[in-house]
Amino acid sequence: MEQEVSQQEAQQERRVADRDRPDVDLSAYGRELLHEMLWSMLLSRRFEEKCAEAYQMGRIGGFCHLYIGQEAVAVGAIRALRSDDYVFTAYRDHAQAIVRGITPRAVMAELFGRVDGCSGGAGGSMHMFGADVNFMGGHGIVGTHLPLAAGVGYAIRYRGGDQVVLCFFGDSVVNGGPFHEAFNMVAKWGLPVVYIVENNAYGMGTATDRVASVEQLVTRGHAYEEMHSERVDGQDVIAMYDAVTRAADRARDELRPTFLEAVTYRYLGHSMSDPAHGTYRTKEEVQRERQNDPIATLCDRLISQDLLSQEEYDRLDKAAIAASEDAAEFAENSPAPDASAIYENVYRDEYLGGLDRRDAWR
Amino acid sequence: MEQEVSQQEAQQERRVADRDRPDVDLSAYGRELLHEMLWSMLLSRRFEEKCAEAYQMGRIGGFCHLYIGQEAVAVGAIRALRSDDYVFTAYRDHAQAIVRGITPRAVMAELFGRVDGCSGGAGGSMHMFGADVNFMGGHGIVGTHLPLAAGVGYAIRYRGGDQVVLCFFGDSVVNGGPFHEAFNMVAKWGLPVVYIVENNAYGMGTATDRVASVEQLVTRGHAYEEMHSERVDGQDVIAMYDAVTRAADRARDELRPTFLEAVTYRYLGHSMSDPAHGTYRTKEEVQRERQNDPIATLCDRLISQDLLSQEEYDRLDKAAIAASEDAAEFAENSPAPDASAIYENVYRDEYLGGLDRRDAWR
Amino acid sequence: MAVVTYREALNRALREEMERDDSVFLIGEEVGEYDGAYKVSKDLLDQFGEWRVRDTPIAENGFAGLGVGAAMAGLRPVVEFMTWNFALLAYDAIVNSAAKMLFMSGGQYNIPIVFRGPGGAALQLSAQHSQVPDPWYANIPGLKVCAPATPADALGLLKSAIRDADPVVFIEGELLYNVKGEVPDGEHLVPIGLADVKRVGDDVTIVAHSKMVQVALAAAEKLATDYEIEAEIVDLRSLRPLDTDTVITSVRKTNRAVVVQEGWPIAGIGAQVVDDIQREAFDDLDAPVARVSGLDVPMHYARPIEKMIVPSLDHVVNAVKHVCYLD
Amino acid sequence: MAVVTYREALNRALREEMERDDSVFLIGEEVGEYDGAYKVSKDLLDQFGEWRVRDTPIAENGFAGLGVGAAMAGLRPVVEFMTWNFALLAYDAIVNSAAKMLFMSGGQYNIPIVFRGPGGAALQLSAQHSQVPDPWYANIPGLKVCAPATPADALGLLKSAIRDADPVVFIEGELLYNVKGEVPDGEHLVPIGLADVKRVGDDVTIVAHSKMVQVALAAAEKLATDYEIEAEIVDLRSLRPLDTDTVITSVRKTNRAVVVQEGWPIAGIGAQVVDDIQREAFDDLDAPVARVSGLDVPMHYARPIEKMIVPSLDHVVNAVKHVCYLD
Ligand SMILES: Cc1ncc(C[n+]2csc(CCOP(=O)(O)OP(=O)(O)O)c2C)c(N)n1
Ligand SMILES: Cc1ncc(C[n+]2csc(CCOP(=O)(O)OP(=O)(O)O)c2C)c(N)n1
Ligand SMILES: [Mg+2]
Ligand SMILES: [Mg+2]
Repeated sequence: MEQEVSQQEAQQERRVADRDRPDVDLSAYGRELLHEMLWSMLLSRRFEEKCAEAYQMGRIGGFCHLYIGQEAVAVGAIRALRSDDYVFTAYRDHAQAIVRGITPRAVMAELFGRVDGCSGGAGGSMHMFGADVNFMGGHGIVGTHLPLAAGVGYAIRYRGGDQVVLCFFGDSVVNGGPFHEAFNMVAKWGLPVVYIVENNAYGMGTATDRVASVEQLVTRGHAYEEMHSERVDGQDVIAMYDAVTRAADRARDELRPTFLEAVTYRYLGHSMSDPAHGTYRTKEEVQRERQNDPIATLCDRLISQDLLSQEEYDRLDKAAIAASEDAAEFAENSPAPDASAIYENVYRDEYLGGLDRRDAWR
Repeated sequence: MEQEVSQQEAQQERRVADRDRPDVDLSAYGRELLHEMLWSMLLSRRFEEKCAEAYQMGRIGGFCHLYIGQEAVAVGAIRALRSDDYVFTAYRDHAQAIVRGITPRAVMAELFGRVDGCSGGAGGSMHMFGADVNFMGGHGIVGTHLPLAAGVGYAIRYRGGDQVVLCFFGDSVVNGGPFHEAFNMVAKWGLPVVYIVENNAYGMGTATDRVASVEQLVTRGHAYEEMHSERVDGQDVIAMYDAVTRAADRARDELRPTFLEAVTYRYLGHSMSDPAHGTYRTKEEVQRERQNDPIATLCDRLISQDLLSQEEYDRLDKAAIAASEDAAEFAENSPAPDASAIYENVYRDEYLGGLDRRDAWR
Repeated sequence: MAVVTYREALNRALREEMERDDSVFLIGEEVGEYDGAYKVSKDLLDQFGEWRVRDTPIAENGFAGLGVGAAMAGLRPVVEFMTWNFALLAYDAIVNSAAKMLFMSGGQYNIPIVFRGPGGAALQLSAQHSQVPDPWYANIPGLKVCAPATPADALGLLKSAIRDADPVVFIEGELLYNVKGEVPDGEHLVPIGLADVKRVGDDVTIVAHSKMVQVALAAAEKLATDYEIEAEIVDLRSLRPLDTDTVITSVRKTNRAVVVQEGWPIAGIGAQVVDDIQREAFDDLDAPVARVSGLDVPMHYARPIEKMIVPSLDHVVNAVKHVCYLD
Repeated sequence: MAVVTYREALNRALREEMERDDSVFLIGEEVGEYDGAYKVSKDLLDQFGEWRVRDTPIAENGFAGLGVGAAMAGLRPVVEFMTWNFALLAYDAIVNSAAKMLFMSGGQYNIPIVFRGPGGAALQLSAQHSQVPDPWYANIPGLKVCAPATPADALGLLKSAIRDADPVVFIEGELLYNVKGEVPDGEHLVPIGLADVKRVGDDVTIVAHSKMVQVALAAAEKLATDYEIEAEIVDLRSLRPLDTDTVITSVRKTNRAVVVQEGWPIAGIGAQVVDDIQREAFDDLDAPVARVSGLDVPMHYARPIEKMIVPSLDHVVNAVKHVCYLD
């Protein structure tokens, strides 16, 4: 066990040492975008703090996976997209949904299982969908949305469009078959997909390097020659933004897919029923990683470069808290679905004979 | 279409150009082993020519995939093993079975669906098994025997043994999930497995490079750092023997798995119902590849180095033909299974209530 | 009325729908250059080009999932599995992604996709290559499941499946591809979820689908000749939805039923048909419903054993005699 | 007799068998350091070390296949799926490799493996995480399938499954892990394929398994109190082999049957039980057999809707009233 702890420490060293955040001048990005990104991260953070509270109060059921600590990945990446691009992610999807443009109200109502939820209350935490902003879910079976993202890429090329598909997934995905099958097809057919592995160091209670036969996950990309592979500091929203901007251009202009490894960290437990630290990682490790907080870091950089004032920050933060409160209140007041929801979306087309023949006597 | 043909030609160039057969002195291998390997290749070839005949005469049913042209891969590899090692392969399995030590009679009887078949006539062409020589089949679903081979590797380490598992598979396997999942586990846990992809340029009617996003399949191995990956001339039985000898040592001594790409070629159609050439490859291509015949090449080298006489060769060849005839005659005279075979091997342990309750009235 | 093979009917369905709607495309192993392992997609690559007729790597879960994604983006993929035996690798993509997307997205993403390929035993393909997948998919809400027995139904159902807004599992008979039959000349659509009475009779109802309809038809001739029993044959055509009305109407008339399915007995589709009959026509039954299924074992390679495992004309005849108390 | 939870009973079964036979090992996601997602493997890593309690990557098809290979080499793997929903990715390894190996090798390689994990709906896990896999495996010859309802049966069946020479699919109830019950102190084995009468009664037979046994037991109390109906409850325990004898014996006595299953209706395991009853006890039935199943839809997230989808005490009561002509 001792040996394992020191192994984990070595891993952490590597993760942090790899980070490279030059003190570049951020003014070129423009205040608006920078504040936008800060706002999105803050909103995501505050929103999920509210989720945790609502979960404790029994308002949210089922599994509930929070994204706290990883906000820079979603925000940097999604902000680099066009509005007609597509976004896929796994079950840890609240932040992605909000950053992509689903309202906090609709996401919270979904978490509460109410009719105003972005999936009508049918999906819950793991299955956020937003067709109007091309937010393609919210998928629960590890790795299986990667081929789906490839399919949207296929549709784009099929129609000669120039959109891009962004697909987030967790580190454990790189050890599974769907990852490999999707990567091969995307690489071979030149599909405009940007895959981002969010290496948050753990798949549930399993340290990434306990189950992956590579030191750096980006190595996996080298098995697909037509694909560009790159490692990014996932705690640096600017680095994420840059990498995805380049990747999206590559996809649009050269029809060349990209694989990004975003090195990040999850502060809380795997889901709300899992403690933040305990059997598989130490409190110290979590504390150390928290010092590299993506929001605090951006905030510090912006303030030091005179791109943000403390007052502006406070205002944004208050607004984020208010938006989260508002979302929860909205969700609370949204009605639960009634029995008509049961058979509503099983099929879109006619289903001859009806679904409920065998249950009629109930 | 023209473009595709020239693409294929380029591929062939590459395949052949990669071959590197230095005119090394073979005497170090000893006449016995060299003749053994020549014999095994000849036996395999003649045996399968007999299979083709028997198939045409309706003696063999179902799918029947012949190995003609690829013999050096199986022979070189399997001869490098110890008798307590394990061998897995796919549905193109007659040669592997025979080379590993199942008698031609038992393999032919299996093809004829008779009780003396090595799988009691239940498996047929695709499912040869030989527990007494650790021949683990004969698997029909592309790629799915790779995890099985990993499992035997796991069992070896579990028990602290020093055997090795050899696992053959086709080029199309490298694009599928089971390949990736097996490689990751084998690499991560240091399982003593030697994986050999037989790159015979086609998966059915699909040229390898039409569906794999890498030029050389060996590249795929680089995604698994703990694994040794190497490309071998699969038409050179000596090169195969050497590579697998090294790989087996590596597995036994260093617990390090190996991935070998054996570059080879299938002369006949994918199965007996598929013509040798036609829609997906030209007659010329097949003829060109036939000039690089593994048996003829070894024969020439041995004769030129005075390690074999023409008479010896003729004697071996005649014996191979005779053994194949004998196998067919044996199979012909072996009885078909009777109705008792139906329920015999569904379970080994008791099955309470019996399997046939619902069919009893038949 | 032209007489064509089941294979040609499927090919025609694909061509007509691809001509009609350019969002329809075909992907799968060997569907392009090779014209399909069973030649169902003959000449389609030449006509439609590689983006609409796409040869895939051997990655069933991957390309099935790719189809689901393309459907989310509004295309209408037809995903060919070389046989349904290989689709076990894609079970997740079909059941967890295709079948649930509309529901779990609250109605936002319907999946207009067809998964198709041959099922059932062919000739001596042994254990891994002879399976009947019917119940594995019929069990799943969110899917529709078709299993046509004739060229006309193959044509009409495949066209309906391609036009359907929801995922359809389309199970062809591996031994039916060469079967010939009359097919209407013009546009021909068969609605998903309607059974078809393939033979009219008063004495017993035989319920079947796919290849077993052909077996039942042959058995009915023998029953008429040798035993003066006139069997009514209900071809289910769709396994989900199941057209229970047509089955019940027939059983109410004949008062006896035999349910024939090629697949394994336990929790097979035939068990569901029996459940429906006993629930809705209990008082009309003069005998318990009999089932004829493939034997409850993996498929054997040897031809004589294979023949004993797959339901045959004689088995159906025996079952009918049994429910008529003639055995 | 100790009173323990279903979870503890499973843990005890694993420990006892691993102590007894050093060829038994456990693999799966989070089974080691994390003690299992549902803590079924608590403390086993410490006791047995990492080769016998192996945390795997998320690669269900891969590690299930690895288990099959290890079994070919003579080990006795217990493969944990975190839930059966994820095993859809491993359907091929279970059905095409594990179930067929003995048969297609002509009896040379038996596969003594257990695939286990929780099935069924838990609380608001929605469409992809709430499925009942029973019929997908019960359909497959070569497999055995267990679904225990009580801690004692969980203990005794898992021990039997581990000792069995053939592949066993072991479906635990995700909502049963905390259920408590008496468990014998010494060696306790329950044979695979024997049903158990969990409550004796003369008026109606309720056939159920897994979580639905608990629902049926509660319904039986209400039926006795409110309607003076004494229900006999047959807990199938194994879904393959099905203990049809015990079911028929009970129905012959009560003349009425209700079959309860959590999963989807079409071609569910309940359909098979109905088929068996009508075939073997047709003349004993005073009413058609009724089934209570989960509704034929993907699982909804919202708690009130989820409650309507999963079979409840009231549904069972209504079904019993129905077959007693009291509705
Ligand atoms: C195929 C499959 N296996 C197992 C699970 C259970 N599970 C859900 S999340 C998870 C860990 C995933 O970790 P990772 O991919 O690193 O993503 P993260 O949770 O860190 O975002 C597991 C094992 C699942 N949902 N799907
Ligand atoms: C999963 C799966 N998909 C499809 C098939 C049908 N099939 C059998 S062999 C084959 C081609 C395999 O090619 P390759 O791996 O290169 O091996 P080779 O036949 O050249 O030895 C295909 C598509 C199968 N058996 N399994
Ligand atoms: Mg992770
Ligand atoms: Mg090949």
